[in-house]
Amino acid sequence: MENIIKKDERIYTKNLVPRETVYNEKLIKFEGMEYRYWDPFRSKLSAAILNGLHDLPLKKNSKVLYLGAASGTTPSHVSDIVENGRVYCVEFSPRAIRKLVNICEKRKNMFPILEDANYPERYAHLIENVDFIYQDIAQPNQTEILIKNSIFLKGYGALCIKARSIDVTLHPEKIFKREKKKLEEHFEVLESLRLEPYAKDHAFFLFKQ
Amino acid sequence: MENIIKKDERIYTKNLVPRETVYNEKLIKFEGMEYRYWDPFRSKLSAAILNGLHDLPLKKNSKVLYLGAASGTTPSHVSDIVENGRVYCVEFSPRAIRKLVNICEKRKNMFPILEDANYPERYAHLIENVDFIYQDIAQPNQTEILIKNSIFLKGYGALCIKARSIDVTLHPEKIFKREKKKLEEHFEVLESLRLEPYAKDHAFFLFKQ
Amino acid sequence: MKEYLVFNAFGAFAVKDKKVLEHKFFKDLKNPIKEIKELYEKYPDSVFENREIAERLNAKHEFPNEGGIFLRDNIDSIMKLDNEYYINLVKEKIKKASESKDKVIIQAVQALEQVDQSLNFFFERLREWYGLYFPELCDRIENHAEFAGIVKNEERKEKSMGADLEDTDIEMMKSFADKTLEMYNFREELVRYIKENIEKLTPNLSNLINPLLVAKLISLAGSFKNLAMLPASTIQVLGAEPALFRHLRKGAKPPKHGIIFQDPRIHTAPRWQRGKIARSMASKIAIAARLDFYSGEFDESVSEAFEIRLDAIRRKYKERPKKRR
Amino acid sequence: MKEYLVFNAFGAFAVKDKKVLEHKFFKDLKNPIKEIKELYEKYPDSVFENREIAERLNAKHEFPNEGGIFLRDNIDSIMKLDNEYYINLVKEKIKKASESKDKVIIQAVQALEQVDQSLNFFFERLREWYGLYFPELCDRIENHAEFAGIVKNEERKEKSMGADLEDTDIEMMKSFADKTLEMYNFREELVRYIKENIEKLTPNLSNLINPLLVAKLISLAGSFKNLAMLPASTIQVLGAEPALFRHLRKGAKPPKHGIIFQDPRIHTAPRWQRGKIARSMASKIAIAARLDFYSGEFDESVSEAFEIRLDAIRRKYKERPKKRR
Repeated sequence: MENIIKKDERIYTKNLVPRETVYNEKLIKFEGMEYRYWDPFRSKLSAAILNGLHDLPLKKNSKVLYLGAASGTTPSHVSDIVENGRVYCVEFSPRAIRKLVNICEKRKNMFPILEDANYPERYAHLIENVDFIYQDIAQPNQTEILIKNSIFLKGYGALCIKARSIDVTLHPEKIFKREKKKLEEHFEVLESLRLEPYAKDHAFFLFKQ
Repeated sequence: MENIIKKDERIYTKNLVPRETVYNEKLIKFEGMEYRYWDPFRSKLSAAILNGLHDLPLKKNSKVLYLGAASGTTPSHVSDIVENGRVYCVEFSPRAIRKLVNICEKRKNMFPILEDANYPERYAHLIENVDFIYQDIAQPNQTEILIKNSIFLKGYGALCIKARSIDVTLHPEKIFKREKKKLEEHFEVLESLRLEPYAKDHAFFLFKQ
Repeated sequence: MKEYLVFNAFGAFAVKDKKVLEHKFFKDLKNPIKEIKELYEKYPDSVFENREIAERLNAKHEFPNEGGIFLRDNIDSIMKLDNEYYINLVKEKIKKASESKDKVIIQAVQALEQVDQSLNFFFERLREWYGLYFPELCDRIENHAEFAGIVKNEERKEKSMGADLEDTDIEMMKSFADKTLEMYNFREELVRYIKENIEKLTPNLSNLINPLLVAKLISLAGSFKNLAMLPASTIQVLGAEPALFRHLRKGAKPPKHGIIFQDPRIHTAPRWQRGKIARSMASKIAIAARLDFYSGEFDESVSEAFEIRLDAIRRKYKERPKKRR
Repeated sequence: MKEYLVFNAFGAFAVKDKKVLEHKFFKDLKNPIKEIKELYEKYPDSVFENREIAERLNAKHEFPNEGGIFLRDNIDSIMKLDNEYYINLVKEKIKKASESKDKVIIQAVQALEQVDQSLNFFFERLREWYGLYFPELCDRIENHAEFAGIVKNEERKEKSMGADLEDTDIEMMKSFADKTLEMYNFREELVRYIKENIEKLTPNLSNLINPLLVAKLISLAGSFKNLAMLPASTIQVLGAEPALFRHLRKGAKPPKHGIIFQDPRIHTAPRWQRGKIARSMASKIAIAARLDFYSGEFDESVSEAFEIRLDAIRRKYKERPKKRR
């Protein structure tokens, strides 16, 4: 995994904007470079890596479509990783995106888009085809949203499922199975993980087109 | 029965105010006297007599307490019968009593009282003790109202029960039984009749103190 | 042996041991308390049958009691009863009841006027408010209640020029539409209630003009009695007070009609007939009001006479009068 | 082979057979339609990906289409992308969203004012109306909502001086009480909604004064933007227009405070401090409004500065000033 280091059971990403933090995370030096602590309780992608994700197919020049960018915590680490690539950050909430915009102003490889990921047509003209889609939108139809957006994908993707957002009445394991099945109709699912203890009743899938 | 005649299965009362009708009823001459047709479809007392009431203990000088006088149809016939007596007509509805008052203006033995028969105390000072109580108030507690008013009674009475006013959910026969039982706790019930075909689901009781 | 103080419609009686000790007939039958008091002062231990009077005099009370029973058993030997008093008593009670009835109706009419005014404001506000989200609907639906019903129940389905608002914004508009509609339904209920009651209270007036208009006239007059006492000329301009003041103070044209202008037989008539129709209607209203208030008897002929007069006016003044030079 | 007309944020491209036939970069990024139209006139058979533009130009539409896919596959070879445009686009959208937000809040505030006025009328009317039946209750219960709740739910139990009315009369009053209470509950809901939304929209203003007062100021100013542009002196008298006109026309005393007088720190202050407090509050409102409108960042110091100034005024002008002779 490029631009990621692991030390004492913790992971860090190489800071794209030295001396700047995004969410007051700790900065460390390693082999002359500055790294940002990647908090698994704040970022599900970090939790997935710590829980044993074998491969994260992000390279230094990857193009990423990030759906559900929220206030930008995880996207900032993705931005560290893809360094010379681009992260298109789609977020629908004007409130959440304010903070994201501030981060984008410092990170030139992050492109904020205030749109509803349910309607890819509305931002098709703002993005390019990408190597990786990351999706973390706490919506009942989140898997369907991912599938809709796969028209922009040539490569891999990750989906983070929150059981409670999809159906509070069903057992999480059942939901994960059902959503995985949906994924498998369109992609090849490479890895499936649970995110405990960092996030309760969350599943994480890595897939390939 | 004084002042009542029966001709061709019809009954008539001797008109106290000759040449005047009360409800456009037919007037006939009999042995030099004028009589008013007593319509059993308009008056339950007439229906009771036609249905075989053996005795109507009203005399030419009886004092009557009539509860539920309404617009005065039946009271006018009682007024014919008790000629030299008095009929105290208690009625609670200002609308119904307007017509009654017009009748009283011509029949000097009728005394209108605009009061609620539930509260005998309110008109105790307006009446005297009576030989007969007639009660026909379509209220769920009509038997109780009669019993309350029996403090004014020294003699006989009649109660006309409308099943639907007391309890629409019970079978009329059950209601009549129950109400008769209540009556028997205070009076001796002399006669019990049904008023079909003149009035549906009505019972008529003649009782003695 | 207890003493009892009982009374009937005509006098008060001190009774003891089945004998009348003393009695006082009422001088003013409408105001019997004087004689009752005098007798009570002489027999301060006596027990009353009537709770209301007993409470007023702070006296003992028992119902029924021996004194009352004695009196009710011996009326004939004490006095000759006359039903005229009873008839008058009932008539007065009816009048008093209908007097408070007109007060209740006046309150209802004034509530109706405030509800109407509020509904107007609310419906207009709802249009402007929801118009931010779905302006096309405002143009398409003219009826206020229908518009509110759509806001309450439907989603914006088509593409609209309106702003994309948050769900909570839309929810609030829907809630406002809902409350406004409930107020609107209450208004209908209130109108029905006023009409039914005014028809009972004023059969003749309600036969002549719309019962709701009768209710408004009574409200403007202050009471049913007041209306029955007003001259026709005042009834004609009742509710036109602002115009009347202008007339009196500044010599402007006198108003030809007040609230009775709301009757379609006036306001849909040609301009030159209106004054004549209003004058005739006002005079018939005055007659019907007196009839309703004083007798309560229904008399079709008042309304018929107006219709005949109306026909005559329409025929006689069919053409627009020529202006005088 | 179909022709496609696709565009991104920076230019329009006519694409056919995985080749760009022609392209036009936008001169004004905010207004790309000109170049798109020009290109479309040259390639009138081309298929658009964007539905909105396709409908506007009455053109063919297909999403996604080969042209779009080609463009999204080859951005890097066509141009250098810059995230600054994206950032501005988002900022503009946020501003536009918050602009329509203030419009929605203004409608809600005006609805609130009408609901408040109606409720006042309704509660007063209910008292007068029910007072015919049970006048003692009117004297005993002062709180309007409590009074209406009792009318709605309870029976008159004790002996009352009020008139004996028919059941239908009482039912109508109860129904009116019920509808009025529902409107009252809606009012509470509406206040909560306005407060929550105004706190989001104007964190600094809402920290300085009551959010409901912020909403009323915005409503009086006409928009959030207008409020942010008003000088403090105008904010101080906003809502006092009638008094201001009197001042300008007749030389009456100028008004010291408009609607901000509703802030208890002004209206509970001694008379001689009010003008000073109002002036200081208005100037802080002007600062907070600009902060909220232009940056949206929360800054505790505005409110703190006002509290310090307030303390100073209270200390310095503790005593009533002596009148000049």
